[in-house]
Amino acid sequence: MIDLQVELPGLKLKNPLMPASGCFGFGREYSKFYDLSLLGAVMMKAATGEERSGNPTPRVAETSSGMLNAIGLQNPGVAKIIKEEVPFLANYDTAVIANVAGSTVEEYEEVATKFNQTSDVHALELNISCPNVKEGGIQFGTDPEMAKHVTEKVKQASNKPVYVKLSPNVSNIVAMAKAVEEAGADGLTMINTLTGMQLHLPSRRPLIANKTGGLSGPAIKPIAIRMIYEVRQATNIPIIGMGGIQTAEDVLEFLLAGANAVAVGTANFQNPLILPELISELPEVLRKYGFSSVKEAVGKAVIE
Amino acid sequence: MIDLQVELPGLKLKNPLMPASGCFGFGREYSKFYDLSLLGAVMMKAATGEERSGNPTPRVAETSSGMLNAIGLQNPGVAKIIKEEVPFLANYDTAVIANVAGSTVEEYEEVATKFNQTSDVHALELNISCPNVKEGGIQFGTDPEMAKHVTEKVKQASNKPVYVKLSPNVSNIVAMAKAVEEAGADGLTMINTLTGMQLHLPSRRPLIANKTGGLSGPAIKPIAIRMIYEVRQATNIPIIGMGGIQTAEDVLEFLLAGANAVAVGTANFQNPLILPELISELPEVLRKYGFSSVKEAVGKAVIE
Amino acid sequence: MKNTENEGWKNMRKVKMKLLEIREIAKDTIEMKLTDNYITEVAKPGQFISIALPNYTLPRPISIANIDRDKQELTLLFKIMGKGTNELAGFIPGAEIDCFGPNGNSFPLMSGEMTKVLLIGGGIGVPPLYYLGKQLKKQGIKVVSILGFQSSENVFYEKEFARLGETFIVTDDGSYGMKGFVTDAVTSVPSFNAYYACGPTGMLRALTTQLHNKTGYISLEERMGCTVGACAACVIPTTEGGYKKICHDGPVFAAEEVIL
Amino acid sequence: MKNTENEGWKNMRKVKMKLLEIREIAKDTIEMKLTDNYITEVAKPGQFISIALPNYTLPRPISIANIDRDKQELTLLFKIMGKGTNELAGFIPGAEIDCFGPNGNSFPLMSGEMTKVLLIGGGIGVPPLYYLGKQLKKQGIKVVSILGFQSSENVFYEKEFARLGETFIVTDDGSYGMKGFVTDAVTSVPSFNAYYACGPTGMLRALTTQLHNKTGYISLEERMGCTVGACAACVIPTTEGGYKKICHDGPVFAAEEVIL
Ligand SMILES: Cc1cc2nc3c(=O)[nH]c(=O)nc-3n(C[C@H](O)[C@H](O)[C@H](O)COP(=O)(O)OP(=O)(O)OC[C@H]3O[C@@H](n4cnc5c(N)ncnc54)[C@H](O)[C@@H]3O)c2cc1C
Ligand SMILES: Cc1cc2nc3c(=O)[nH]c(=O)nc-3n(C[C@H](O)[C@H](O)[C@H](O)COP(=O)(O)OP(=O)(O)OC[C@H]3O[C@@H](n4cnc5c(N)ncnc54)[C@H](O)[C@@H]3O)c2cc1C
Ligand SMILES: Cc1cc2nc3c(=O)[nH]c(=O)nc-3n(C[C@H](O)[C@H](O)[C@H](O)COP(=O)(O)O)c2cc1C
Ligand SMILES: Cc1cc2nc3c(=O)[nH]c(=O)nc-3n(C[C@H](O)[C@H](O)[C@H](O)COP(=O)(O)O)c2cc1C
Ligand code: FES
Ligand code: FES
Repeated sequence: MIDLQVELPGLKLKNPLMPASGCFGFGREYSKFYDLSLLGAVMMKAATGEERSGNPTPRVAETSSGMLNAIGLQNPGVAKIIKEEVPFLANYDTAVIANVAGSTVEEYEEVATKFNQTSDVHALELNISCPNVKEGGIQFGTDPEMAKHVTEKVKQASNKPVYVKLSPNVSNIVAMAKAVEEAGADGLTMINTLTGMQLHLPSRRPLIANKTGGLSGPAIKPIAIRMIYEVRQATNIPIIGMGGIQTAEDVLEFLLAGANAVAVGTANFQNPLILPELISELPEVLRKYGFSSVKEAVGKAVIE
Repeated sequence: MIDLQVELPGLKLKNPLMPASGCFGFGREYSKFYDLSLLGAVMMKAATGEERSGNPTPRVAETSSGMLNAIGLQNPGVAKIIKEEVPFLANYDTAVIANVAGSTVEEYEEVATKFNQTSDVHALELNISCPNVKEGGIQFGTDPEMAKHVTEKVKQASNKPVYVKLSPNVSNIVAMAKAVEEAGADGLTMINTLTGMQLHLPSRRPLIANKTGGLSGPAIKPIAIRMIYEVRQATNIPIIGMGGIQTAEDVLEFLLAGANAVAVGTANFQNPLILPELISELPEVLRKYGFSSVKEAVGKAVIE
Repeated sequence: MKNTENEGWKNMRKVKMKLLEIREIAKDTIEMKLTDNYITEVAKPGQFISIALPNYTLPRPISIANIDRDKQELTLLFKIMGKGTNELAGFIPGAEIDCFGPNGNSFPLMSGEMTKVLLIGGGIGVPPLYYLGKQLKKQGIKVVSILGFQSSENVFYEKEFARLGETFIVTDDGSYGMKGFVTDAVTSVPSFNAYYACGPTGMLRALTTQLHNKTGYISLEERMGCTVGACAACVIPTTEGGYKKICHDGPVFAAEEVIL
Repeated sequence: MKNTENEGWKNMRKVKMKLLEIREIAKDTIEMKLTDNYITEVAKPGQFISIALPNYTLPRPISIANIDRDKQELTLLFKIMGKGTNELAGFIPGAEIDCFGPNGNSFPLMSGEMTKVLLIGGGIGVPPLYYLGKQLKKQGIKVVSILGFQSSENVFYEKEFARLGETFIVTDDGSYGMKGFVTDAVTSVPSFNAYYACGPTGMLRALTTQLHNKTGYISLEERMGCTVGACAACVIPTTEGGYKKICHDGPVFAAEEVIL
């Protein structure tokens, strides 16, 4: 028996697989395809203080082995999410991670404070890296001092474990990780999307109405693996890894690089059953490469 | 007649297409496939002060719509390049751009000084962004002050126009571009590769012996387009764009984003005739989207 | 009238469909017949399916153009627009295609309330109207169709629609049928209870303005990520304020419900 | 002896080859017959071709296993190792495959100097030796072959090599032929002028040590970028110091020339 369980701050996961924030809404749609209790956890779509309507359309574009998105944090606001979405997820036997977003430190604090009031949310994911909000979202994610500050404030505002989501659009990912570790982050989630752009030739305009969007999918996997590996060497807090995962072999690659658990985003779109499929395939892949549990594989890349 | 000519500092190009540095050696191999006089220019492989043997193998790995490389600046040294390679390229009616690399500012100056002595090199490409040399190569490319300093020194050491090659592994590409523009750079070439890693599951080791490598190919195209667009808005010097070009439509996309000319790297490997094919297809693509010359298309993205 | 009670997407499943026949029925326009025993059983007119092509990141949404339940046959009609549809057009009979669906809501049929309806399709917006028209006719409702195309070489399914009822073909350049736009032809249909339209946004905008005092349903398109309602890529602003998701709350909307 | 004068790669061209036949000749081992009028004309034993598969960034280097000049037929033998070879194995007769080559140098044939040679192949290193053996035999040179495989299910081309001369099959697990490694079998061949070997690096290292006082040529593999000598991905350190490019200066090297 291959042991898939993973224990992380605030999260007892039956397996290391979960949908990435923003790619799974609040679970309702994919619950038509399978029982969400199969999942290790669900990472909810970003929540802000008030309702947001997001960016104009088109909001997505396809790229080679990837996609761009600029949804722009469309969400009904934290209060409505707690009232209408969290109870839906509480019906399932899976951990719930709330993605906390905002334009100001105060807004982050407000959202975190609100989520603190429900026991059906098990951890917070601090989205300091969403590249699509003009009012400063990106700065939190690329300036270590600002990242530290917002992490400290959110830690104060909440008793829940805080996982900080790192942006890959930085010169030095290790500096970012260390800053938030120092600020008391309980864990890291990485990577968010890389900022990209695509032009539509007939109109000479960006394909994404917001001009730029975040690049996700298999195209960015080597960058995710590199960053997770670098951060694993330099910090001690757990990492939930993501960025281009498509196969159970990819999951193992993330574990070896140093991720304790993984999230799948873009791959849900092409295959709505990807998560249950990966969960059922992972034991065989672990066995094939000589592991008897997920825990055992974490950080086991041999690098001299 | 669609006009493909491009005039850039030191470079009168018959068309905007050239091979990217490191992907074309010094032209000898691809000269078996076609007449190099077809090319707008040739960007030579990186030159250092002395001969370098490069990194251990494997040096390349395939990724989704891309590849990683860590060649590690293997080259015969600037003197031998001037003696044996530049004269070979001088046989062809094409511009020659020398890629200047090094581990110290002095080495960059030395290489630039030597290339200054041959009239068969028409411009220098200052490779401050090669991510594969441990002795500082990457720092020059991610720290605006260091980039500025080395650019100034190389400008002093040489009469040839200097194009600085920017690394995409930075939080703020515009700051880098502005720093080297201030330092007197005549142009920019962008982007170099993004640092990535891939693990080989059976051995649990990195597929690239050097651990990490530079990610190139179509996977990175949206990042290249975004960075070129951002830099075009903020600087006035010309840009030679690169990163994932595979089709004549891609060439036009780079021109619209703000590139004055383009280079093709990785795509040579899958199709050794890619450059002549793109050169012959470009006029039709320009015509189709309403342009009568390359110049006319530069920076014509419509972005509000 | 709202269509939110109409939650066809609750039946979504991932399936493999087998390609039975493929042919070009007009310039760059492909008709595919596929077989599958699930979607042909549950899908309704106006729904679409998502096609997952190997080597692409995003699924391609394609409307259901017809279903033959007895034969478990589903028809898709699509135009070669880019890489994905080009690749799809190269599949050969026997190929298995990864799909999921049926996605989205469906056209409200309102049996009993109507005696005559107008179907208005523009270009590659025509396909979903065919299955709709068949269902309406089966219910004894009179169907009149106006189909607009760029040019004669683009015209398809004229005979099929003619079998459902009176059919007007309109081409932009007049090379076939009437010259002009579908909006011109609409004036020649004296009376009808409701209209159903699908086509380019410009056409739908003109139509809904022209027919603002009629009951109408329009089927919309937008670039999609998940195609199931999870990613909020494909939104459309509503007259009530806020956004609806085309893949999930649509693609069919009451004409007055959305802001085009 | 050096082989640098041997610049077969000067003839490289991009070509489309048409697949004639494809069959599995051993476990996960595919034989492909392709037709083309250029490469079959110029290629020599030991050279390889680069296969450009759609949707992959890098070409796949595959050795030329045989050429029938009259029929303009080229044979490749390859093992399904990963995504690319798996996809290639799914091609059907009639398919056109983008290739370029012939790449690299070739095995020196040294007619006149030799009367008997030993061919030593390990696993998927066997293919290039077949075309070589045929050419050597044609020149009246006696050919003895030692072919090593993991297990009986992996054995291929035994009959073909037997037609060239005495052939020993060795398997790691003894399930077919002799049990052991090719190095064990080498001791049973009393005398020969030279050996030619291709196989895993471990095997080549053992062999070149064992046969260090014999004239030997080995064909090497390495992960490649361009496959034409332009990118410096595929280097091997040489005994003289510095690196050589396997795709361009090799894949064939004199045994004493390179450091394995
Ligand atoms: C609900 C719905 C139903 C549709 N029904 C049909 C139909 O029955 N017949 C038909 O021919 N077409 C239909 N379309 C349009 C069809 O989805 C696109 O033409 C197709 O996705 C283009 O893919 P491509 O790979 O060829 O183009 P590319 O431009 O290479 O595609 C790149 C990306 O853009 C998306 N995209 C491109 N054009 C469109 C578009 N017009 N609408 C939405 N996404 C687009 C693709 O899905 C893909 O994600 C429908 C679209 C929607 C949203
Ligand atoms: C000169 C030369 C001749 C060869 N001749 C043959 C032959 O005749 N028959 C045969 O079965 N194999 C041969 N190989 C090995 C063959 O190229 C690889 O098995 C094949 O490229 C694997 O591709 P893949 O997509 O299936 O594997 P993947 O692992 O998916 O490939 C990923 C990348 O790694 C490269 N790669 C993987 N394994 C190897 C390898 N062993 N050597 C070099 N590159 C590799 C691929 O080319 C590709 O770039 C030869 C290799 C070289 C260098
Ligand atoms: C459509 C879309 C929406 C996303 N929205 C969010 C979000 O709201 N919050 C967040 O932290 N990350 C968001 N992301 C980033 C993903 O959670 C994930 O970090 C990234 O996509 C990389 O993983 P992938 O390659 O598996 O998609 C979004 C990604 C996509 C594709
Ligand atoms: C094998 C390889 C070697 C490279 N060597 C160099 C180099 O020596 N100097 C340099 O400035 N860039 C080098 N590059 C980067 C390319 O010049 C180019 O900037 C990058 O690959 C993006 O373009 P592409 O996607 O078209 O390959 C190399 C790239 C590859 C793939
Ligand atoms: S495409 Fe994801 S919500 Fe419609
Ligand atoms: S693979 Fe490029 S030099 Fe050999």
